[in-house]
Amino acid sequence: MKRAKRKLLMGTALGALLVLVVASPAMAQEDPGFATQFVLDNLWIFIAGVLVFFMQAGFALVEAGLTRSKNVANIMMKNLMDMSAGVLAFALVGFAIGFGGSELLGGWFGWGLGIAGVEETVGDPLLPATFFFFQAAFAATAATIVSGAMAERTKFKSYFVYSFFITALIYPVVLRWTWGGGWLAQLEFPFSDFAGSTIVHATGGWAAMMGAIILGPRIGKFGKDGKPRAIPGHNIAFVVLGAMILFIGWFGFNPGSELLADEFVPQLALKTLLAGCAGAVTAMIVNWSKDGKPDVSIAANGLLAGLVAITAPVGAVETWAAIVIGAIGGLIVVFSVSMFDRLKIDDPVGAISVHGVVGTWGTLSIALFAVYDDAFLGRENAGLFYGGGLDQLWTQLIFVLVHFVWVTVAAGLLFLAIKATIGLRVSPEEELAGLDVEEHGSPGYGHDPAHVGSGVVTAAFSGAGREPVPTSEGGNE
Amino acid sequence: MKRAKRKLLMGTALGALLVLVVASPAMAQEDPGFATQFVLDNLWIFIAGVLVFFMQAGFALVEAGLTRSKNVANIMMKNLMDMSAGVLAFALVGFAIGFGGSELLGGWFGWGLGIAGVEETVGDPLLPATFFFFQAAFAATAATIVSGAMAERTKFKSYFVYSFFITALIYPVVLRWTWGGGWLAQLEFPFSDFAGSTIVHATGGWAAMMGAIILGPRIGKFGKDGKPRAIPGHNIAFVVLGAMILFIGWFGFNPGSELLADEFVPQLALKTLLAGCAGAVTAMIVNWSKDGKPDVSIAANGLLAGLVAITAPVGAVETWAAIVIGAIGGLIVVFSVSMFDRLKIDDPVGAISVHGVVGTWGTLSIALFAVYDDAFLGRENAGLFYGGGLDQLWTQLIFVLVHFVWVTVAAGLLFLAIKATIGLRVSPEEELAGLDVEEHGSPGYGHDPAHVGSGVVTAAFSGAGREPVPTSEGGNE
Amino acid sequence: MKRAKRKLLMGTALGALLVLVVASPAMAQEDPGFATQFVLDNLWIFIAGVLVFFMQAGFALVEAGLTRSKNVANIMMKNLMDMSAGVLAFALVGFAIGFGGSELLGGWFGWGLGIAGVEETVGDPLLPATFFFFQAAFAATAATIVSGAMAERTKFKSYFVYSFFITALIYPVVLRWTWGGGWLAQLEFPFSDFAGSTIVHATGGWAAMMGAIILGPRIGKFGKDGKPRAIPGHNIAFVVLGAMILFIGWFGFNPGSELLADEFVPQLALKTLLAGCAGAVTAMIVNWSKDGKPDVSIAANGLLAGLVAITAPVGAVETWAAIVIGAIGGLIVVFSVSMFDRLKIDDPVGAISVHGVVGTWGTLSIALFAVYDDAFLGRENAGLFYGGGLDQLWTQLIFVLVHFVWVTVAAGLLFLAIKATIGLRVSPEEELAGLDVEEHGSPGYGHDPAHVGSGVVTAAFSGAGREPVPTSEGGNE
Amino acid sequence: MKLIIAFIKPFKLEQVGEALKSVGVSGMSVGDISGFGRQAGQTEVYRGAEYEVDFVPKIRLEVLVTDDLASVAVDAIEKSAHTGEIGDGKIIVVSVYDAVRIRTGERGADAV
Amino acid sequence: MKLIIAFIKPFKLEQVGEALKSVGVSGMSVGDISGFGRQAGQTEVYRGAEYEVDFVPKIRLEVLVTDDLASVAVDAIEKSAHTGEIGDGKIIVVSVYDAVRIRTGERGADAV
Amino acid sequence: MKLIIAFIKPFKLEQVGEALKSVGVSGMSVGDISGFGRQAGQTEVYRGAEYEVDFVPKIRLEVLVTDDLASVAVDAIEKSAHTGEIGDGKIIVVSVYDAVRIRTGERGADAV
Ligand SMILES: Nc1ncnc2c1ncn2[C@@H]1O[C@H](COP(=O)(O)OP(=O)(O)O)[C@@H](O)[C@H]1O
Ligand SMILES: Nc1ncnc2c1ncn2[C@@H]1O[C@H](COP(=O)(O)OP(=O)(O)O)[C@@H](O)[C@H]1O
Ligand SMILES: Nc1ncnc2c1ncn2[C@@H]1O[C@H](COP(=O)(O)OP(=O)(O)O)[C@@H](O)[C@H]1O
Repeated sequence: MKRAKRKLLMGTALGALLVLVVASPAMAQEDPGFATQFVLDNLWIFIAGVLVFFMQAGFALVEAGLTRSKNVANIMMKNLMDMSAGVLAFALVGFAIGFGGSELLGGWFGWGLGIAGVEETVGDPLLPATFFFFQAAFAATAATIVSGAMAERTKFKSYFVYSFFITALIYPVVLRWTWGGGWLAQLEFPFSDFAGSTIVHATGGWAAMMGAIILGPRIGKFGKDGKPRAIPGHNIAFVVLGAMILFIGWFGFNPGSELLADEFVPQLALKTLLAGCAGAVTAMIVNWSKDGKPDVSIAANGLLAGLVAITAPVGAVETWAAIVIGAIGGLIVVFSVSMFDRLKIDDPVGAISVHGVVGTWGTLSIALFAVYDDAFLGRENAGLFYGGGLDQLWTQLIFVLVHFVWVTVAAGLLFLAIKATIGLRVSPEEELAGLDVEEHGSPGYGHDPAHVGSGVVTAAFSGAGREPVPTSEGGNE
Repeated sequence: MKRAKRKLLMGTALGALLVLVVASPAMAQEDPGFATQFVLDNLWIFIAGVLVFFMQAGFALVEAGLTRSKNVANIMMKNLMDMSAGVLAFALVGFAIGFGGSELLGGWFGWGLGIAGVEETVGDPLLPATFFFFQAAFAATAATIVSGAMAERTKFKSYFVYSFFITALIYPVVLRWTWGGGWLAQLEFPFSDFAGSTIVHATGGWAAMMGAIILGPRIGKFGKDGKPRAIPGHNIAFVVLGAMILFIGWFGFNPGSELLADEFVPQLALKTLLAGCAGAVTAMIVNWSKDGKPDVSIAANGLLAGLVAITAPVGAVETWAAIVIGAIGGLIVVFSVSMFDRLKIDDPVGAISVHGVVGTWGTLSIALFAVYDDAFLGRENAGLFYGGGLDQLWTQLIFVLVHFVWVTVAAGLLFLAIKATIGLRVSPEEELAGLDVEEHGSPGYGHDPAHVGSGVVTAAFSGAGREPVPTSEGGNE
Repeated sequence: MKRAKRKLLMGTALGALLVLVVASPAMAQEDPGFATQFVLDNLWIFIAGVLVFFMQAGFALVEAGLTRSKNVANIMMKNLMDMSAGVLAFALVGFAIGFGGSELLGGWFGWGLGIAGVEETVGDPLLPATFFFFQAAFAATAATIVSGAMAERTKFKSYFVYSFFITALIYPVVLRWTWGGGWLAQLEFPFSDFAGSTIVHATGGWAAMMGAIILGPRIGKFGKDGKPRAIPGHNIAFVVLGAMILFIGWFGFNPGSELLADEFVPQLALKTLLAGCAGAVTAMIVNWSKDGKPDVSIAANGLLAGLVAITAPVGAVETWAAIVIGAIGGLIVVFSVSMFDRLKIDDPVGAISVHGVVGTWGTLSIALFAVYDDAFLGRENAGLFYGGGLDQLWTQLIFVLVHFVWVTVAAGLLFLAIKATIGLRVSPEEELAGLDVEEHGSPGYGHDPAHVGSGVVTAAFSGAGREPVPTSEGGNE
Repeated sequence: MKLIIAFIKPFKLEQVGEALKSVGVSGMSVGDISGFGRQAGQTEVYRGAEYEVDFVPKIRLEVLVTDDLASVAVDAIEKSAHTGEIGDGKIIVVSVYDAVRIRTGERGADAV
Repeated sequence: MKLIIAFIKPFKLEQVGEALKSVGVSGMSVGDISGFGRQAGQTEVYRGAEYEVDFVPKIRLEVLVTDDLASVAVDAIEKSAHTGEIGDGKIIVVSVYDAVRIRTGERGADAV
Repeated sequence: MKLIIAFIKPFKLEQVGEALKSVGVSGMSVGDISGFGRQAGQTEVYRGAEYEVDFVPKIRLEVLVTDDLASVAVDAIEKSAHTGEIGDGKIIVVSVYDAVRIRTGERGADAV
């Protein structure tokens, strides 16, 4: 198969290539056939990027739906802002760290992307603008995953700060080591992660885990006996709608990671589709047997688990394997969600399980099922089941381990630093009352002031101020 | 017009072609211009497929919005699962039945798609992966239509079983007879249904009708006097959002059915647009005159009716005719919804009217308005209004009749079989309480346990168990 | 840069070209490379149009979320209908007015688009069908903007009438003067507005302003002391979801306005992305400093403001400038929303600020930051900051002023005419009760009739009729 | 006059309303409440964790009646709301000091 | 002490609140209820089918007052909630046995 | 028998429920209300405009008790709902004329 070349190209040499491109304008424009292919490559990756940005809406809805109505405005705001601030942070520094001019010491490319470089109109195959657009969508994804696990108790200001650093620093370092052509790409048997089961999803997932641990669980999540108590989400319709939007976005995420418009794109889409469906069905069945009833949000998690699982191996494996990998992802997520409950790590949306645990599974599955030469593998039949031995397994294990250590340590330090300075968690009173009013000024679901008393009654019955300070003062007549 | 050739190709010879393709790898790859066109064809149909999958979210929202909040989780789950299970069922058996290697007795193509065949990277014009992806999206659509008409009273398990069989069997047989090149395509004047007014929508619609009949109406839908009583939907915002998402998805559904990227695509889109808009405006005006006020969900039904109506004739008719066909669709839907109410067939979302009745209208409209040679017609001016006589009308009538008989009989038997074994309908108690808790464990709109008593109050006031068995036991102190 | 040529072409000569195209069929079809580029151009602009149509869902959600639940069905209906009726109105007359055969007196192209013309399959570069599809999506956008500012108090019938006229007349005249190649395009230094900050957004924005003024504020919006009172929106989740959908749609709106598939598309997307993000972050920070807390809906407005601001200059400015322009848009919107509150113009969603005020800023920003020759500019370095002097500033000022006068006068007369005839505003009783029931027959959020009394209780306790007429009649036993 | 307050099972509201009407009661006021008592709430499962819903949804009725109607009305409620299962609810009768019909200003029994 | 219970039209709440305050009442508790009575609900149309909404939304007020304030408070409510149309609602006055202000533990009239 | 009506801070419900149970109360009925009183509502900001939320959300309890349990139950509520801050709420005790348990038809103290 000839795909290997293209992806390798992207992998090891991308930084250098981009630098090259900036230096040498105008090529490729002569032959009309070639020019159209060039435009098509760029157009498709841009559209794929749009699909990935659409996932932001999906993440927002899943999180909002799985939490309580008193925090809904805060949750939507976090999701809006981790995207907005994240894209800017990635443009200013993250992109340069991730993909800057490789070996060349001083030759960083991409610092302050806003200011220079992306205005070139040539590239091979992708324009700097296209490549950045797509990568920025990925960066925003990594950032937003964390939000869900930290929901309902994190100060907005602190979340905003965290969000900046993950897209400016933590995620870009992972990029540098991997897709940026760094050391993990230069091992004898290089790492393989086609669209980012680990690079994107597990980055979000493990950072989410550190956030959830350092924050502690929501008030009431664990009984006095230590047993997990359910805190039902307020809108399952949002959860499933969000999951469906994520599903749609994934057709940009995975097939777009081909970074070209070629004949492999529909196959990547097909394997993504089947893995997601297998994940949903498996999670439902397993959960049904385990708990007696098929939980809707677990099925939605299963869909996402199937999609996360196939994200890394989608290029390297056969179609039947995609179904198996997705199904196992769906199986894992059911038990993982319960496990984190038992570990007293409170993750309202299952982000750690879906993105961290299953992302790791997806990455490792390459070592078992890889048959095609794709995404840095450098050879066919690398998977254990195809006679490839254990070489790739060691690499994948090193990869996920190093990644785990980096992300947990970096995110851990970041959260601890925030905790020690501006504080990470809202007060118990605010948590009980909901974050919407205290953090953002008014409730997410406002009531009609014309309905229960409209304004003047206030004047009539209340003193000037607010509830605030305890007072020992007596009767009120 | 040269379109005819391309579509015919797809129609009669597709199965054979695919088989051919699988056997003879690597053609078409030399000429860069041609190669780019090949990639573009496949990329576009893949993107169209994504748009069609997005319709799943639209169907889910329309159904959820038009029903009661106590069933919202169940409804979202059904929509998630008819897609997930449906795609797998179609991959495993449905696709083979629908499009397998035609005449060749043993030469089925597509059994267990997951296991073989779709990994080829050549095809003319579509890769097996692309074609399957697009067709799977259609199969999921046919399945999901049924959900709405059976809402608020169907056991989840039974729905899941039904859902498997419609995508594995009932819909694929329709495919085989039509787009699969079967007998309806081999008549002297072959059937015509460009994108599936009948093949997809009426399959869903008539199966929905059988489901609604066999289930019986929701408790409270008909008064003691037999008069229909309104059971208002709980969220009209969801309904319109869903309809708008469906509208967007239809730009994959209809133009994507061209199965190529060519210069007809934008025209198909334009006719789809105008028919949908005409359907919405007409339904609103008719409903306004009829009932005194313009009902929002009827207008949304009108938009969908316009779109369903134009789905079959979109390639064969002129632009003005598209407006007329859509408008008539909008007119029909208003009266059809009231008719099924009077017939005591309880269809909470109007699925039978929108997809069954209007789908049939759209299919028949070809016999009146067809001017271009498209979608199996094999000649220009086939429509009655263009001097084509009644030939096409007989064919279209045979087509919709045979289709109606097959779907109602097959779906009827299926539902009766389910009813006789695992049961089709939930208990009246469950129906009154809502399906969310009994079927899925917890309500779709959870309340904050911190709000009204949080857990411990239970321990204080309640015995260990649940409400269940009647007891004659006395006082409680 | 070679872009200038292409856009100019579109600008001044489009009408003529289209006429030409209609007359001379079949060119461009020989060379396969060229043919593919032709299909790609049309396919991309069609897809961009689909993205723009998707914005309708975004507008609907933002408006629904920022208003009260008792009007939600009415708001969704308005948004459904301004699109449906708007597209038909634009097809019947608007398109002809906007783009009809220019100088040629009788040679209008496009009257009753439904009947003729768009069925041609050639064009350079766009097919008539493609061009109309894209322009219809823009027309629907202009219409829908108005809805938000007039929310919660406008008669549905009147809104429907208004909606027809803005897409049939007011907006098309703006088109004619500008993109249609009219006098503003023929100035020595022609106007510049790449994707419609003024042409589309400010048309909606200023018409919205006239609507809000002529209607007057909602009951309760201003206290007896004249101070603005908050009327909180009922669903911030809808607001942010809507804003995210609009954000996604903008990647059709701006890059699609290139009207070709070329290498500039991803750059247009990138500048759109960065401006939007900068708008959101800036609005949040400014609002946070100003009011002490970061309001979620203001941040969403900021995202949209950044996007509106970059809509005109996106082709002409550098990437860093896009960030600056978007950020200033975000800054403006915060103060503008408060300003209209102080002016007692009640705009529940901030439409006047986002689309009118910021749209004007975006248009003027070209005069400061333009460096590339794009969108009618006819020269490089036209911006003040690039040594271009004040020439372009005068043009842009004339442009926004003339536009402001035309839209406010035309929309003002239209609203006054409606007010004088069928009336513009609902009764105070209806406004207090909510528009859903009175205008559309039933509430947007229906309650389960099985929950609080189901039907028969009525019969038991109430007389035959409704509340209606005051009665002096006594006791009720 | 008496004020009758009753906590009943929600699906019984229709029947109770009819029963009251048939004995000559002319109006009532109805609200949603959460009831705690012998009847336990449901056990639900959410994402693998069981939880007790500690209350049972009930309907709260208030009926103002004249003294002579009181016992008939109580009987009517009792009979129509009865299922015999745990959780049928309670009826509480309170003496009323005075009553006013706002529309007419009638006081006492005339106000009912 | 007396407990005044009133069912009023929702849009009258503001005026009733002001009226009560002006006669010296210091607090009240307010809830939503569905009222059944002489005033019929609305006829709505949904997807072509008419249906009666059988109840009318009302506001339920509870006001605890000292005996001497009771009749003034009742008058204040009566006047401010009055429109003269069907459905203006009722005021019910009940004698209170005891009252407590939780914050201070004050009992009886001091608790009001 | 007595009917105890209490308006308390929502987050105190759990503790009040436990306290009542511990003194032998076997059930209660709970609803949401909006309280107006000395404790002012919150000032919120929405799109740059400040507004007062004029009411404070409270929980309304109704507990039917036998006469002998009444004062213990009131004390239990008072203690468990107490924070000492403005807005702790009120307890109102009303004499009950009669009570019925619908399931069994028991009347009077047996119905409690
Ligand atoms: N002591 C009480 N005070 C107030 N309400 C009560 C009391 N006991 C029960 N209730 C109400 O009556 C409902 C039914 O009571 P429960 O003890 O469950 O069954 P039963 O009525 O069969 O004895 C409860 O849900 C609650 O609303
Ligand atoms: N007997 C009653 N018991 C309790 N509430 C009543 C009674 N009669 C009327 N109400 C309440 O008063 C409201 C108004 O009563 P209605 O009979 O409609 O008009 P009016 O107050 O003009 O007589 C009702 O909606 C209901 O809430
Ligand atoms: N006169 C009253 N009648 C009825 N309810 C009252 C009355 N006064 C206060 N309440 C209720 O008690 C709650 C607390 O009262 P408030 O005056 O704020 O504080 P405190 O209980 O500390 O005096 C109020 O929110 C209201 O629900």
